[in-house]
Amino acid sequence: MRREPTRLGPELFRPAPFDEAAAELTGYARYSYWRSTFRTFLKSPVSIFLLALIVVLVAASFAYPILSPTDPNKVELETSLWNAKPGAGHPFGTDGLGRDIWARTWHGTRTSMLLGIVIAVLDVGVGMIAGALWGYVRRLDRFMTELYNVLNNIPQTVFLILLTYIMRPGFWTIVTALCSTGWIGIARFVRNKVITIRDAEYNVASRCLGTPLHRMISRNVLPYLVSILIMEAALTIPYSIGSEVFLGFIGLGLPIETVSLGNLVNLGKNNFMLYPYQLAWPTLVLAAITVSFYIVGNRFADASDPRNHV
Amino acid sequence: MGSYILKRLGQSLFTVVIVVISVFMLLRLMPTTGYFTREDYVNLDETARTAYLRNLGVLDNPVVQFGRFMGGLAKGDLGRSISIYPRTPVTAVIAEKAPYSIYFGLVSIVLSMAVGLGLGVSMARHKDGFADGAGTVYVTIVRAIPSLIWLFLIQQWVSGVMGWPMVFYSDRPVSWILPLVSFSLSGIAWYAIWLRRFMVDEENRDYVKFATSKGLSKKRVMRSHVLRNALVPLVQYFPQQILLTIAGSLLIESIYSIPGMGGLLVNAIRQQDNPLVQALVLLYAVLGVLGVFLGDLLMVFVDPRIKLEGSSGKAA
Amino acid sequence: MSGATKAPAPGAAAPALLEARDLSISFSLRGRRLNAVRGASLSLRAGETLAVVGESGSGKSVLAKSFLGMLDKNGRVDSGSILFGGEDLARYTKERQWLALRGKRIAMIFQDPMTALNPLKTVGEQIRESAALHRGLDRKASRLAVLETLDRVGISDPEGRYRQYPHEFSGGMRQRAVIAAAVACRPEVLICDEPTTALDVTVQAQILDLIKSLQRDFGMGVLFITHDLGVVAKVADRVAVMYAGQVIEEGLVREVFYDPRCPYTWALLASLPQLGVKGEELYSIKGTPPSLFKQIKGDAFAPRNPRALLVDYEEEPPVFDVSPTHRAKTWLLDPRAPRVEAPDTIERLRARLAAGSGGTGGRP
Amino acid sequence: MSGGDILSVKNLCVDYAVGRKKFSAVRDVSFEVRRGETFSIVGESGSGKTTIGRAILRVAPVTGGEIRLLGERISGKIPAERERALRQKVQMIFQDPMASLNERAKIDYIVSEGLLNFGLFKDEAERRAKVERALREVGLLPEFASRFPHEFSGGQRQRIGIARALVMEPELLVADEPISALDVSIRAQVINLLNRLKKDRGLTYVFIAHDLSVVRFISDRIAVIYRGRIVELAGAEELFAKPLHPYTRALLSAVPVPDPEIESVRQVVPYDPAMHDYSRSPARWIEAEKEHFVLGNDEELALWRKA
Repeated sequence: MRREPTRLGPELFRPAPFDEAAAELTGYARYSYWRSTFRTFLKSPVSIFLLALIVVLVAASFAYPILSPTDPNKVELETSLWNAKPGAGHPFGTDGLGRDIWARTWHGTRTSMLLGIVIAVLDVGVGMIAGALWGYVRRLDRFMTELYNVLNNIPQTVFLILLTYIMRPGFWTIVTALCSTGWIGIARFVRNKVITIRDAEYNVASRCLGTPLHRMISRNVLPYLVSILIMEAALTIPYSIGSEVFLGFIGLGLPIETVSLGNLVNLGKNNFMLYPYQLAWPTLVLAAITVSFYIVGNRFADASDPRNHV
Repeated sequence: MGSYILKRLGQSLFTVVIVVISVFMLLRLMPTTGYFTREDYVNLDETARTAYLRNLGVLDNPVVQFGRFMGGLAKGDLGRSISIYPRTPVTAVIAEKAPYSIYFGLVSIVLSMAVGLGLGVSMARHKDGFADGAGTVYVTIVRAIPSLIWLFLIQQWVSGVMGWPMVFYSDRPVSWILPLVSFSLSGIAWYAIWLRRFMVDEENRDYVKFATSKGLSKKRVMRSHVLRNALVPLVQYFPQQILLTIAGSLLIESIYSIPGMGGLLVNAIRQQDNPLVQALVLLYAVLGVLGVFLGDLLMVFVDPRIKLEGSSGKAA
Repeated sequence: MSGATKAPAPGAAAPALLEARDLSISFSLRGRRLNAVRGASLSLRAGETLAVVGESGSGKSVLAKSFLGMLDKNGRVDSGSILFGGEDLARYTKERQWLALRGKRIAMIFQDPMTALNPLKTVGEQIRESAALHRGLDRKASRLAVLETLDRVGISDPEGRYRQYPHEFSGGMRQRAVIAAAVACRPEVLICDEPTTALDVTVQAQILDLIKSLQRDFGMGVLFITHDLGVVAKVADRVAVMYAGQVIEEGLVREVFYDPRCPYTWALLASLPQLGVKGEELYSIKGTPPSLFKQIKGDAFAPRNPRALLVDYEEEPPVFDVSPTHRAKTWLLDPRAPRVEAPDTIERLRARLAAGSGGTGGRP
Repeated sequence: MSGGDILSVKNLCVDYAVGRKKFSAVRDVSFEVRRGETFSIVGESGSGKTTIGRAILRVAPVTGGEIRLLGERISGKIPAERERALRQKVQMIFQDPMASLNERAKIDYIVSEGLLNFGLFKDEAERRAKVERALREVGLLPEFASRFPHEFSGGQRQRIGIARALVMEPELLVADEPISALDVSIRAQVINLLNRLKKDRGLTYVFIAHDLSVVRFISDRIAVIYRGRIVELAGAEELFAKPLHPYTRALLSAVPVPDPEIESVRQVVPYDPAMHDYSRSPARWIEAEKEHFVLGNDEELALWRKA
């Protein structure tokens, strides 16, 4: 030993009082799943920054159209005001008809965000319910599995094109087309998760205690799915926004008169050689949104994995 | 094993039948304008249009139409194009376009696999290192930003900087470079990110620790255990990836005016050429189903565990 | 009873084959340090089986992994040494250095045979891998060596089994295959990390017999990690008891079972239902092991020990030699310590020693 | 059925479908459990012992035979009222303390789950008091109620699991390998706790285990199960003193004893099920000694008795 034991007086060699409760406390560590998830998530400055960026962009895209009187569709009759460079009055410049790109960008962002959020909520909501039923109700399994096989076998893009081609172009067309395939993937995921949870020992314990189904789902299953669903929602948003851009390009997007990021990008693209800023600004905002959601979704998925907690 | 393959084959056929029926039914909902060339539509009056449609058979009972459609399908007849290549059989149009898509697809598959799998391996080997970071940035950009945007920017900038033509000319090889690179970029990201994920998953397994304890070098453990096992779940998706890649990319073929199937579909949609859209959608869907089927089939050979499961009917 | 010693010298019978001296290992977990092993010392001699006993979190598996340089990425050896073949393994920095040892001179068997084998490679191929690597055999020769090893570990029809995949093996057979892969190169040291915990008792007995007979034949030193004292009694020549990252008692199996000196060892033995009297309360240890994230003052077991002395809360006890082959880390062996009665069970066990054929380190 | 039986299992069969194949987990199992005793079922993994426990609690499907609790049938279709009574009278303790607690719920909810299900409290204060009492009874601090399972060690978690069952004030506890996943130093805590509860509350246990040494310490009677069939049933000491069935003997011989002296001379006896020849004289459930049953035919029994 490093230290001479003689330093210790004989008075120490007496029985010590024993406290049973203290013995119970020796091993304990404070832990809460959600606290750890958020602590892990917020540890990275990149995550905080991107999350803040999302909040700012969402707030701006919803606040701007309310606060500003500028009409994104107002056409200038004066040709000198067409294709104006960014400057005072028009921070992002104007397009070929003199429409203010700054205003159009925020209106477009709002449309695209709304699209993304609506699709994410529908996908995740329907997917969650369908997945929970699929996992719990054994009789549904066969039918749902076949449905999944059929839908999963067809490339999503093809499905998207077919549906948007048949229906009239519009916001709800895109929502319908994207959701009609999007939900089943989530449902499948939820179903697999539900099946493993369903047979987990703590669920058997609940069944032994006579816990009713609704409480089993709300207390035993859903809390385990929340993090996955948040992640799915976060990743569905950039995908939906991207799909709108793609559909706009092949001519199946939102009507031209609707201001959306997809339409702005497709319009800006046509004049890119002469007026690059008409593409640049909407694109930057668009990329900021999709990249932020993508990274935040992935980081959240990492943070919510209990293996990454202490 | 044989019974498993038969069962999967049956499933795929079932899916194809469902797909054919749905595509057919859905396309009955298409705007009937899609059956006219533009000048015809303008020139004809309402009764003439109806007569024309009746003549085409579009107004018949759907069941009759479906029978006729299936009859045609059996003979390899998918109808005739209307607005883009008036009165040309759809099959002939596709046959003319297919080689371009297949050529670009094949080359890009080789490129994406070589680069993507290599990138994935080095990302997994040097997890949290430079390669991993750089790879992640690349993958994030490619996957998060809508592909139209970066495809367009590459076309504009790189062709400007390098002085290459902005569109495809079949007789100028230098104009093939950008489409090929574009074709491969998202493939590379796909292979890299999934291989990395599967490899990282495998690395934490007990058998890897045991292999290490046997004295195998990290390199060898990575190659003969981790990489090998990580490729197995990926292999399942190879056939579908390959088939859909050689079927052409809608965006790239359109942007670079490559006369392939992807660009054809975009044009067909823009010009509302119903028979062409119908045929192409059907083709893509069938390729998708075929890809999944081949993927499952491949798994039987790659994963020895499947055979047993398959025989007890658990594989689905 | 001798006083505190400076160097861990567990008996002079034979030179140590593998020895850990004052080894400390820690892991960084989200900015905190977990001191998994805190100055542990033990030694393994050629041809013997040393059982390392301890509960989960006592650091026994971590210790074993450090002998093969297989700590997880966030773990490191902070201090101390691992002596093997005249070298200090704790100083190894390069993978190449470890490759000369792993599987060739020191091999390891893992707990769960269901996951230790690569599911996508044939069993034979996985054993051949190490045989070919370390013994420099060509394909044909290494295959023959594998067939021979398979036969030796009790797998019938080696030819047919060679070509099969792990999922075609039962749990016991898989563990035999794992053992075959580990001993294929005749290592000097075989580390067994709870090799039978995942198996049924009847299979467990067979596997333990197999390990024992392989050890006899190959003259290996076996480091056997387990929490099951029944298994220890069956396989061990000597025992090292671990608690909270330290070896608190080490000695011949008879010494530790029949004349344990540390309160934790007492408690461990006394709490076994096999040694209890039916209808009476079992001796039980209160509470749970300490968190190794925190600095531990004094004796780590003190808060759970009703017989603890005041000094146990103040100062970590030194190691005392009980006999040339028996060491214990407890203040109770200090000359100043009062006489503390062991639980009844321990007294019964001691009586057994007195009545029995007589071990080496009897009571003074 | 004697008056002292709390539970009786008759010709119980449980089949599972694996793919298209049928797998019999439990075949034709019968036994009675007397009030106040610890009845143990011992077998290896896959022997069906866990399934029997789960069938009693209606969480495994019963394909044949019946189970009665205090004379009333509790297997198959039963009225909701009886199911409710069953949930209160019979509770279960699980093997893996890491898996048997809902990680996302606080201890307070976990322990009071059964109370909530059946509204077994007047007001919030009573519920809290019940939770607190249950926690104290298993040697835990009441303040633990506001924490999550993750913060506890295996032994503490197992005691939380016991508290969750106790709060229902059951008469019969089915304990499915309650200590096999615990550390050695923790096992005694749980064994003592179970024994104390038995004494204080007059609880009856169906104790499912693979470890004969633990079973011997706590059981009154033991049933040995092999591949879904009970092969031998006897009083605990009787079984250890005079094991008849070769499987019981193999099992007894295989369990290592924590005593090096005994271990150095002990021989492991192998068991091969192919040794039975029931083609001429099929196996019966024979009472070989008083209260000591074994599965075999007369010929075999004579042989086993001699050995």
